[in-house]
Amino acid sequence: MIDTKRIRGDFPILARKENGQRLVYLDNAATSQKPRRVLDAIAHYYSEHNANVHRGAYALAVEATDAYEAARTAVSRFVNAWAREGVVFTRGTTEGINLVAGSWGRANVSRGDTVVVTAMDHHSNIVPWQILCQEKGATLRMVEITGDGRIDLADFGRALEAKPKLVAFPYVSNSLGTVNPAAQLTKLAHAAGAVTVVDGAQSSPHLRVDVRTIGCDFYAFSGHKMLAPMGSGALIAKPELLEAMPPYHGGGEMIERVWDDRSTWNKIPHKFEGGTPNVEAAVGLAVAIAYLEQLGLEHVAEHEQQLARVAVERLSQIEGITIYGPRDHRAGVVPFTYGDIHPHDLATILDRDGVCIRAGHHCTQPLMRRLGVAATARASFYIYNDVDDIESLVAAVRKAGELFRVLAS
Amino acid sequence: MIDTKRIRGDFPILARKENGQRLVYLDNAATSQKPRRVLDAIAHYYSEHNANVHRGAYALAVEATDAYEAARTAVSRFVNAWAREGVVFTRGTTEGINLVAGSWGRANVSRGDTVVVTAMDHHSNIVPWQILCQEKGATLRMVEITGDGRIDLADFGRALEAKPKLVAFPYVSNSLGTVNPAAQLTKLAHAAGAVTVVDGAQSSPHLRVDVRTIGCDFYAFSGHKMLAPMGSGALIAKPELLEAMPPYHGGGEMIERVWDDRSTWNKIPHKFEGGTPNVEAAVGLAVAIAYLEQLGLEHVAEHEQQLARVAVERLSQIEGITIYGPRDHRAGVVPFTYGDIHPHDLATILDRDGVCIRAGHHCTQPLMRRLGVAATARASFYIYNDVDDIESLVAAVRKAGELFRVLAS
Amino acid sequence: MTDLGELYQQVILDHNRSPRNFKRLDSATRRAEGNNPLCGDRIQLYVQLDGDHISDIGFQMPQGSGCAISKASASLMTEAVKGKTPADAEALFQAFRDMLAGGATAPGKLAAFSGVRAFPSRIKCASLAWHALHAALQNTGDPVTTESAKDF
Amino acid sequence: MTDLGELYQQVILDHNRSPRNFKRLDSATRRAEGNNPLCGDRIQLYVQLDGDHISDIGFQMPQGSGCAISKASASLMTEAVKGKTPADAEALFQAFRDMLAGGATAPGKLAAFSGVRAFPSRIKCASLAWHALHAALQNTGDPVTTESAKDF
Ligand SMILES: Cc1ncc(COP(=O)(O)O)c(C=O)c1O
Ligand SMILES: Cc1ncc(COP(=O)(O)O)c(C=O)c1O
Repeated sequence: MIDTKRIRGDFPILARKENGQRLVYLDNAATSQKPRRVLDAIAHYYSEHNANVHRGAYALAVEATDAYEAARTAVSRFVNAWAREGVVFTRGTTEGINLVAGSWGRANVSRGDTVVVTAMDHHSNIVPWQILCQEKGATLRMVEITGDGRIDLADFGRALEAKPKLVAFPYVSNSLGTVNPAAQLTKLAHAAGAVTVVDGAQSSPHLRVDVRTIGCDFYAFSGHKMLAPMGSGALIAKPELLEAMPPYHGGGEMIERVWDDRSTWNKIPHKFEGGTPNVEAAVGLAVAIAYLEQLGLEHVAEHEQQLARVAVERLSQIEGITIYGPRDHRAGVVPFTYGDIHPHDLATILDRDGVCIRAGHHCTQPLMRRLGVAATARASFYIYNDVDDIESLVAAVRKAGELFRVLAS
Repeated sequence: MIDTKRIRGDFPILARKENGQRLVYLDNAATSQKPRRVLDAIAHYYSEHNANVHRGAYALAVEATDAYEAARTAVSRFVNAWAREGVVFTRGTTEGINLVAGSWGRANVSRGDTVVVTAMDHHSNIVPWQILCQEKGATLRMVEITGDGRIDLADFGRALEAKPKLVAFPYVSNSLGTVNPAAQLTKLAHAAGAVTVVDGAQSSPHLRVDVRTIGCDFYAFSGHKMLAPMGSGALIAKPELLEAMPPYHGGGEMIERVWDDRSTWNKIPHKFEGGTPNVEAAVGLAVAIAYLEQLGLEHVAEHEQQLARVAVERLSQIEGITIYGPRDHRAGVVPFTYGDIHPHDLATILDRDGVCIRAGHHCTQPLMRRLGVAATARASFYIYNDVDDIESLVAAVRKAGELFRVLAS
Repeated sequence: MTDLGELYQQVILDHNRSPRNFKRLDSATRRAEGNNPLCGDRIQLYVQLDGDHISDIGFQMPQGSGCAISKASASLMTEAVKGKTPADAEALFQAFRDMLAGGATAPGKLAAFSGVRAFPSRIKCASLAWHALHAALQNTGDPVTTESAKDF
Repeated sequence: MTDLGELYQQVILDHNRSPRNFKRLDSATRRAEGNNPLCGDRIQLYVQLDGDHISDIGFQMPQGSGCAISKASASLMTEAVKGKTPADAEALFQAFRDMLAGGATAPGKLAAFSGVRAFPSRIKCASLAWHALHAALQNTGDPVTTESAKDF
């Protein structure tokens, strides 16, 4: 099980105060905090092994290259990638999805084609497809959600009737916490002849992911949401798709030979890693993965689901609170509104008690329109959160209610 | 002046041994080492202020946003940008140039147009333009270099006769050390109606850059070559150009409103910063800039030129050494070959004495073809290098000569 | 709790509950839209200019949009500028900005927003309506957003 | 200096200076090109298969391309496989790889490359020619590069 007390000791920032209060960090869906081990790994890398990779004949450069490629192996194992050549390091989920849209999409989507996304997707898994479809004269079809915040399977089926070229969806919704049936959706999309892109930004940090079991074609995630440094992340792809795709960023590392007017490309994954790679990010990601693996992703998922259950239960006891998202199949994300108090005001008031939550559209405006709200407040949990944090959250929410009522009446 | 002894104490990695010898790191054109102050800033950011930026209502998020935006101001001042909205954070030079090619280029270059680069450009300032020209049916024109390793101004003039849409060139060559007359080239290109892209990867670390004095339209540089973390860098652009350009990466942060089928864009520079930004990188870059400003970029440039002069002089005394690049207007980059010893062998042998140099094509294959070599050895200097380092270099090169001669005869 | 009390002063909570001039103005001679892309809040502003003064003014915010600060600020802004000349309104905006930037207190009820200074993340909420007013008076027609890198 | 001496053994320096079978083979029945994109080194390999054995073999490297390790390795490889069947040649390649990976010493003069083990950055130099041979025998026609994430 998860020993939050011990874990909290690993995170230097949790010792800090927020407005004089114990820091109750509940914005983990936005970004996670970093354990000392990751910070030490960054410092150690720069103090012992830093060099540009892949081209140096000296020992330092070999060490940096080894560290970088070892991180690739770690990521490959972490998600059970098809092959380690199918792991492309990126800055994060957004870049991974844009890479697929810009390379695979531009090469394969044409006028009259359809691309499918869902109404619960994050802007990062919508806007790249909008841009692609506008450029190509293709149609973007947005699958509706059910009243309780799941992908509407009937509408998903209808969307597949257009034989889309590509289907994109989130494994876990950052706004609702919904855990989607990724393997089932992928199977249906494949049966319709589509290539599938799974947005893993909210799944990789929180549950055991196996891309081969999902069976998708592309899977993108961000390191910064899973204890790793900002600027880390990866796109996982079937190698044969990467082989056939045109490059994305032109530059150093990704070429085989450069003529004056044309070039040939390096092998995958290097073909997609133009420019000096962020070795620090890869090294930090590998350490973060090791940290999570040591806890066990199954335990991480269970811990967060448990916290979400408690939070839903306790918040529901407050009159005027509305909670969004499904009752079960929910990850550690709890979105809510409280009477007519605007979420932004709620976040400000909670912050005074050291409770950090997010208020807004959470980069899911299409979803907000369907929920009929301009914004929600969102508490999202991670390995260092405990039931005390939920008590602080609930107490601060009650205070906000009092403040608005007491002073306003 | 530059006090290398004191500076060396700021760089933890310089205390390490390379194969039992004092580490003589002479591969600074590939990437620089990091001072403790930058490593401390990274650790401090994650231990005190880490949060996702631009959308949080709580204090931590405000601090992270402030740190990120303060770094933008620091970069803006560092290069004398047209406006701080004209500073787009990128992973590095390669991404910056690809952003211009993918956004400005796709929107403005058409069939029959010409794009001009130079034969001394890095692959990162060639391949993106090759890809663009191939996609658009445009012509890529490569300006020749003179015998002593400068841009051939006569050929540059001829290239401008085609009224190119865009002219790209490096401020400083990473393979030759040539410092190009950037302001003059820009003026000529503008007179021909072209937009100009200056590759600043090798200028920002080493000399005082003022983009307004250069007068170019776009300027890209990498943080990792100037003491900052990997994954840091910026594209500097005239705001009115950025305003008119389509976005690059779709996703969070860069939108204003997202409809089901289309979106409107956030203000610049945010329009070009899709996805969670790398706050750590920006914070580290700002600290690196402060470190360099404290030394004074003029002193940095002088120090490196001095080292280059000494290195050229000392290496020239060895029979069989050929040095490439111009005699003057040279930055701290010294490329050479030694008889028929392959540079790769040279680098291996030098490494055994703790001397780290680069051997290869330095991502400039078109230039290598013109020099008539497959590869060169390259020593490149930075603020922590001193004359002792050059003595180690020269001694190791002599040893290599002996090894190959003695054992081979 | 004292600084929260200074942020959510009685007058602000009151105008949040019952915003004044909360109406569409079909006779408006100037219109502007304001956006705060950070939280998705939006305002529609309607200004009727008669000769050299603002004879009427109204605003709307889409359902559920508009936090207490932005709604109260819009409401108090409309009260403050009604009957004023554009130049006087702009001067008030300047005074309001100065206050948010840490300067002197703005005149009249606008002083209620001095507590916002202690909440940097809320400054854009307080200034949203004023930016829309400025845009309407300049008659640029472009929607304005508070997400500018340089000002608030 | 001892490990440098083990890397640059006399036989390697000798084959670097005077590479054997350093020739274009117009009668070649199989050809392959090898690339080391890390350093830009390239090799052209020509193989003449007669019945079930390699009756002749030659290689070329563009002017200035080919470090001592890659050139000597190509030279010694051609000597080692001439007259052999493709299967025997592939077995030698396997033995050579095993040695570079830290296993048993490869037979004959190929043992001279055991010192490469201590120089990870040079392993791809030593294996370049062998990869080209493998490609020629497989007759894939594709240029091979050593820049594979998975093997050397
Ligand atoms: C002149 C020049 N341009 C561009 C680059 C590419 O920079 P980066 O790899 O940091 O994107 C480099 C360095 O690798 C360089 O030296
Ligand atoms: C579901 C989802 N997809 C995509 C993203 C984008 O990730 P990033 O900003 O790290 O690129 C996020 C987080 O911001 C997310 O929650």
